[in-house]
Order: sequence, then structure tokens, then C-alpha cells
Amino acid sequence: MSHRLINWFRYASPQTFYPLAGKMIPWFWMLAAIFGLTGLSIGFLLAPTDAQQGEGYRIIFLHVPASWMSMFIYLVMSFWAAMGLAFNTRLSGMMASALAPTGALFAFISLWTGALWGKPMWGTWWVWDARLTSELILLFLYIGFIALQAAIDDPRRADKAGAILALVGVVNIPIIYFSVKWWNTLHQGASVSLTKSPSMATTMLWGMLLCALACWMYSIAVALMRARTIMLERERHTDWVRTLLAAKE
Amino acid sequence: MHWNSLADFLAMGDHGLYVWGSVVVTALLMIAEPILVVRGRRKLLLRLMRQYRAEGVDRRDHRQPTTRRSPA
Amino acid sequence: MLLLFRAVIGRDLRLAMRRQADVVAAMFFFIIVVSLFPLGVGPEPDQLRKLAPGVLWVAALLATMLSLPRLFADDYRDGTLEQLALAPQPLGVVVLAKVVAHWLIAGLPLVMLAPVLGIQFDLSNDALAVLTLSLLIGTPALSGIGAIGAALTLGVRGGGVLLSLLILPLYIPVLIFGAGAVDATVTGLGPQAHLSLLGALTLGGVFFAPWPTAAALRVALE
Amino acid sequence: MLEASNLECLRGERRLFSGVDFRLDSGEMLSLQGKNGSGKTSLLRMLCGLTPPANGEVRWRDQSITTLGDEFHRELCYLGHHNAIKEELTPLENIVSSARLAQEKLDEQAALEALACVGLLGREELACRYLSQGQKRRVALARLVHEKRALWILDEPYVALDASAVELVATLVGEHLRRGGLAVITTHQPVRVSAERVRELWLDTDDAAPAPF
Repeated sequence: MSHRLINWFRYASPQTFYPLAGKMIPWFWMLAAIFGLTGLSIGFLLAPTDAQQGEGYRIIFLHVPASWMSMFIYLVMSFWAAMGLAFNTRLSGMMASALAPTGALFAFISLWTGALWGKPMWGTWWVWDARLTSELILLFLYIGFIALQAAIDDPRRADKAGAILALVGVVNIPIIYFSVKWWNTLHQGASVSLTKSPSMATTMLWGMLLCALACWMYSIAVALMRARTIMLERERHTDWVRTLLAAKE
Repeated sequence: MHWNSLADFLAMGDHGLYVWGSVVVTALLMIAEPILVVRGRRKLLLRLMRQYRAEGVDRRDHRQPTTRRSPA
Repeated sequence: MLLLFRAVIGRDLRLAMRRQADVVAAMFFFIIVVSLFPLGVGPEPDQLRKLAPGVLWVAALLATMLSLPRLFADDYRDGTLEQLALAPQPLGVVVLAKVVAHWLIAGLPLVMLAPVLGIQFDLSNDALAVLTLSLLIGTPALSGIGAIGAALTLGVRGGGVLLSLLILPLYIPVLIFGAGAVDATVTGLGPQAHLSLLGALTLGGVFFAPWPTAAALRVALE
Repeated sequence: MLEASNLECLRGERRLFSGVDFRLDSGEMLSLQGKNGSGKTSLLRMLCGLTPPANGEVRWRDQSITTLGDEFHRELCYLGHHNAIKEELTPLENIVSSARLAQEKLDEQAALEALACVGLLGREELACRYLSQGQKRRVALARLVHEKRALWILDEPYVALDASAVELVATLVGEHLRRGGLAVITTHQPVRVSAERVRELWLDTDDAAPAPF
């Protein structure tokens, strides 16, 4: 009996998850669009000029949500990785690999917008600010994860190796962040921080929160789409994928 | 509404290049990613369907010798 | 358990002695990389003194990377790793012993070379001492953390390059505190804070890294 | 003693075998047969606990080997495709160091006796690099002489061996079984083990399996 239960857990999950995800994706897209449009209109049309930074600060409506997402996605990825190692479920590995590229994308957006924000504010494209540096390292960690999984042919081994790497990374991120921060304060003193504008108007805050929600919905939608593709590829020898595709033809 | 004119809005108080540079790149990336995912999915579906069809042919080929052999 | 620990270290050291070319090559790599910097940036002593800690530490990271791919690869190829995984004790202990052996073979020579190379950069005696001490404390962490990457990339295409991609970001704290200690001595702040943080990293790295490494080895053996 | 129930092995996308059941008691040998790629080595690695089965369980003395862990490994002698010997070391050093790694007590005298038994006396001080394939295999086989373990899992033990060495392995396995040991062996050659109870297990890929009617 217990065998049956485990079988169900391990084998039926993708099969039930696939159509469910398919139904959920349009809703997440819709929510992403609604939140994104309202957030951006508040940020770019309604929010007042910042006293110190002028109009350039509006980049934070992109930069801050992207940075948040890049870090949050890494945590979620590690959560799935840990689940996969602990319970040996097939879905977890797929979710972790589905999330990584989106996380890397947000890390890149965060760096790009950070550089474009830094040029007018600090007069230089790149500063070795603790946040930007950690974000860069986070991007390296994402790339490492993706590269490791791409280099291993057997999907089960790729999942497990990726999971170990993700967990090692998640332990290391705080250490890296604090060491970079320490290094930074020793070398150039406290720098202007992007997120700590002294007087953050409520409209700005709302705009930012809505944008962050939009990024959230976007990430879920894209990750689900990618997970569905990975599922089909990995389960291509199973009957449910065969019947599913036969119905499509 | 915060802005007086469209030109004002586009200029972003002399920071237009940076603000719009951020917006355009972010938008492009966030549009490109789902498109790439969808394209990857289509490619995979086509590949799988072709593979299943090929296997179907294969299977029929395989079955003949085994049925011939089994009564023996 | 201690017996096994000593057996693994003894065996790895003996193998390294029979294969000295590898050890020597990594040491020369270290020397050459460090010696190239003055040629690249110019011979002004002030500038060199400023660069020295960073250059020596980065070169030490790279020299460690050079020897890491072979940490488990030989044992994996000739079947010894299977036997180690089947030996009646936790694989983590074996990994810890191999990490110690790797440090003795690849880390310790760097530590001993560092003061000589530091002279090329016109470092004061204090700075030389702290540089050597920081390498002595910090290089075990490099072997420990590196072992994770070596295990993850075992038998994987493009393993060597992938290994650097995975491990170098994780080396950043060690680099910061290691080079920072020397820097702090040069600028007159004491190196104690840096060195104790470096020591904490090494303890953490050497004693926690063997478990994910062992897990990764088991995955590679499946 | 050794029991496998409903084992299934997946390699990449392929199912190598499924539903493998057997039970092996003290003094019995399992001869594993099957063509190339049928999963013989995978099954052996599963029995050792190196590869977790996709399904099913391996039990030793009525307990799952995953819960037994090191207790099981203490009774296991696995000889894989690779000899697990170091080219740089001499046969004697190899035997002594691999015994230490396996936590076996072995003094030099016993090691020399084991080497004599596999016919390598006189070469114990020569680096293994200079030995032939068959001689290297003999170095690996020395473990069978000095290790006293209940379960032998041997993957193609006869590869690269000459007639006298094949005879030697057959004798060693025979003695092992008479002492009440267990052995699981794969080989393409016919086994000439003089044991009373040899069981055979055929591994076949799915398409070659006899139809269920």
C-alpha cells in the first residue's frame, strides 16, 4: 500500500500538475499586466519628482522589483531544490530548472538599471556598491546553476547536482553579501543607497509595490510555462504525454 | 497628472536617456523571455510528434518478427 | 575513523610524491602569474605595494583552481571512489581527509612561496608576515569549498571551466578578508579582525563543505 | 540473506529492467546473465547501494541496505569494472592502502601471502604502471584472498585473465561459498564454479522479453 502511495506521489505529480498549470498561466499573465500597468502609470505619471534625484529616480520602479525578484527567486529555487533532495520528487527539479533563467534575467535587469541609475547619480556606470556587487555575484551563481545543469545529460543527476549547488549558494549568499558590504564600507565609506531615499512618498511606495507584484506574477507565469515544457520533454516516454500529444494532432 | 507635456515626460528632467534606456531594455527582455519559452515549447512539440510517428513505424516493424517467432 | 583519515591523507601524499610534476606546475603557475603583474602595471613601488595583497591572493585562488579538477577525478576514473563510497564509514570523513591532503599538496606550497613573491612587490616585513599568515589561515577554505565544485563537475563535459564558474564566486569572502588583512596592515589598521573572520570562514568551509561534497560524489557515482 | 524485490532501473530515458526479484541464501551464488547493455552492471551497483533503484528495494539480513548503511558495507566486497588500483603505487602498496581504506586489518606478511596467492610474488615492488592488464586485475583480485566478507559482488571478474587466473577465481569463489558466503557474479563466459547451488538470473531488455501468454 505504501508503495502505491509513493508511486502516486512520484509519478502522478507532473501529470496532474501539467493541465493545472496550463489553466493557471493566463490568469497570472492577466494579473501581471494589470499590476504592471497600474504600477508603471503611478510610477511614471503620478509620482512626484524626488527632491534630491530629480526624475532619474523613476528607474527604481524597475530596479527595485527586479532586485527583489532576483533574490526571491533564488530562495524559491533553493526551496524546490531542498524538496527534491529530501523527497525525491520529480516536480521539484523541474521547478528549480524552470525558475533559474527567470532569476538570472531579473538579476541582469537589476544590474542594467542599476548602472543606468548610477551614471547620473554617481557620475559612473558602475560602482562597487555592496548591493550591485552582490547582485553581480548572484547573477554568476544563476549562470553557474544553469551551466551545471546544461552540462549534465541525465536529468535526474542534473537535478540533484543543481540542488546541491543551489543549497550551497543559498548558505553562501548572506556571507558574500556581508563580506562585500564590509569591504565596501572600509574602502569608500557609506555610499548613497538606491532604496533608502530619505522621504519616500506614499505614491512612490505604492507604485513600487505594484510593480513588484507584477514581476511576481510574471515570474510565476513564465516559470510555469517553462516547467510545462520541461515536463513534456522529460516525460516524453510516458503514456500521458503520448495521449496528450495524440489528442493535439 | 505630474507632467505638463509629452516632451517633458520624454525628457525626464534631463535623465531621459537613462530612464528610457532602463525601461526599453527591461521591456524587451521581459517580452523576449516568454516568446523564447513559447518557441521552445513549439519546437519540442513538433520534435516529439515526429519522434512518436517514427516510433510508431518502428514498432510495427519490430512486432512482425516477434509474432512469427512466438508460436515456435 | 582516525585511522582511515590518516590512511587517505598518507595515500594521497604518496601519490602526489610520485607525481611531482603536477604540484610543481601549479607552483610555477602561481609564481608566473604574480610576476607578470609588475610587467603589466609598471614598477613603481607605491603602486606595487597597493596591488600586492590582491594580486597574490587572486593568483592563489587561480593556482588552487588549477589543481582542483584532479581532486576526485583520478579516483573516479580508476574506481577507487566507488570503493571509498562502499567503505564502512561516512564518505564525508574521506572527503575531509582528501581536502586536508589537497591543502598540504596545493595550499601549503603557496603559503611558503608567498613571502618570497611579496618581496618582489616591496612589501614591508609586517605586511609579508600578515600575507603569509592570511594565506596560511585562508587556503584551507579554498580547498574545502573547491571540493564541492570538484565533486559537482566530476565526469561532466567541460568540467574544468565549469568548476571555475561555480567556485570562484564562492571564493569572494575568502579573497576579501585575506587580501583585506594585508591591506589593513599596510594602512595601519590591525589585521586581527580580518584574520579572525578568515579563520571563521576556514573553519566553516573545512567542516561543512565535506557533506555537500559527499552528497555530490554519491550523485556522480549513481 | 540477500534479497531483491521488484527492482527497477532507469538509465536516462530507458528502462533497463524492472520487476527483478530474487533471494540468495548463505552458500549460494547468483550468476547474472544478459547481453551487453541489459543492465547487469547497473543491477550490481544497485545491490551494493551505489545506485538507488528507481523502484523496489534491496534487503540484507531482512533489513533494507539503505537503513543498514555501513553495517552492510562492512560485509560487502565489490569488484567493479575498474580495478581501483593506482598506477603509481606498487602491487604491495596498492593492496595495503586499499585494505586500510576499506578498514581491513592487513599486515605486510598477509599482504605478501595474498600477492603470492594471485601469482604476483616477485613483482610486488614494481609500479603497477608496468604491469599488464591481467596482472592489474590480479592485484585487484587479491582482495578476495585476504578480505573475509560475507557477500561478494563481482562484475566480470574474468576480464583480461588467463586460464590459470580464471581457475584461481573459480576456486576462490567455490571456497567462499563452502564457507557459507554469498556471491553475485556477472560474466559472459560460462562459470565453472564447483558449488552445489548456483542460481541464474537472466536480464533481458523489454523488447526481447517473452510475451506474457
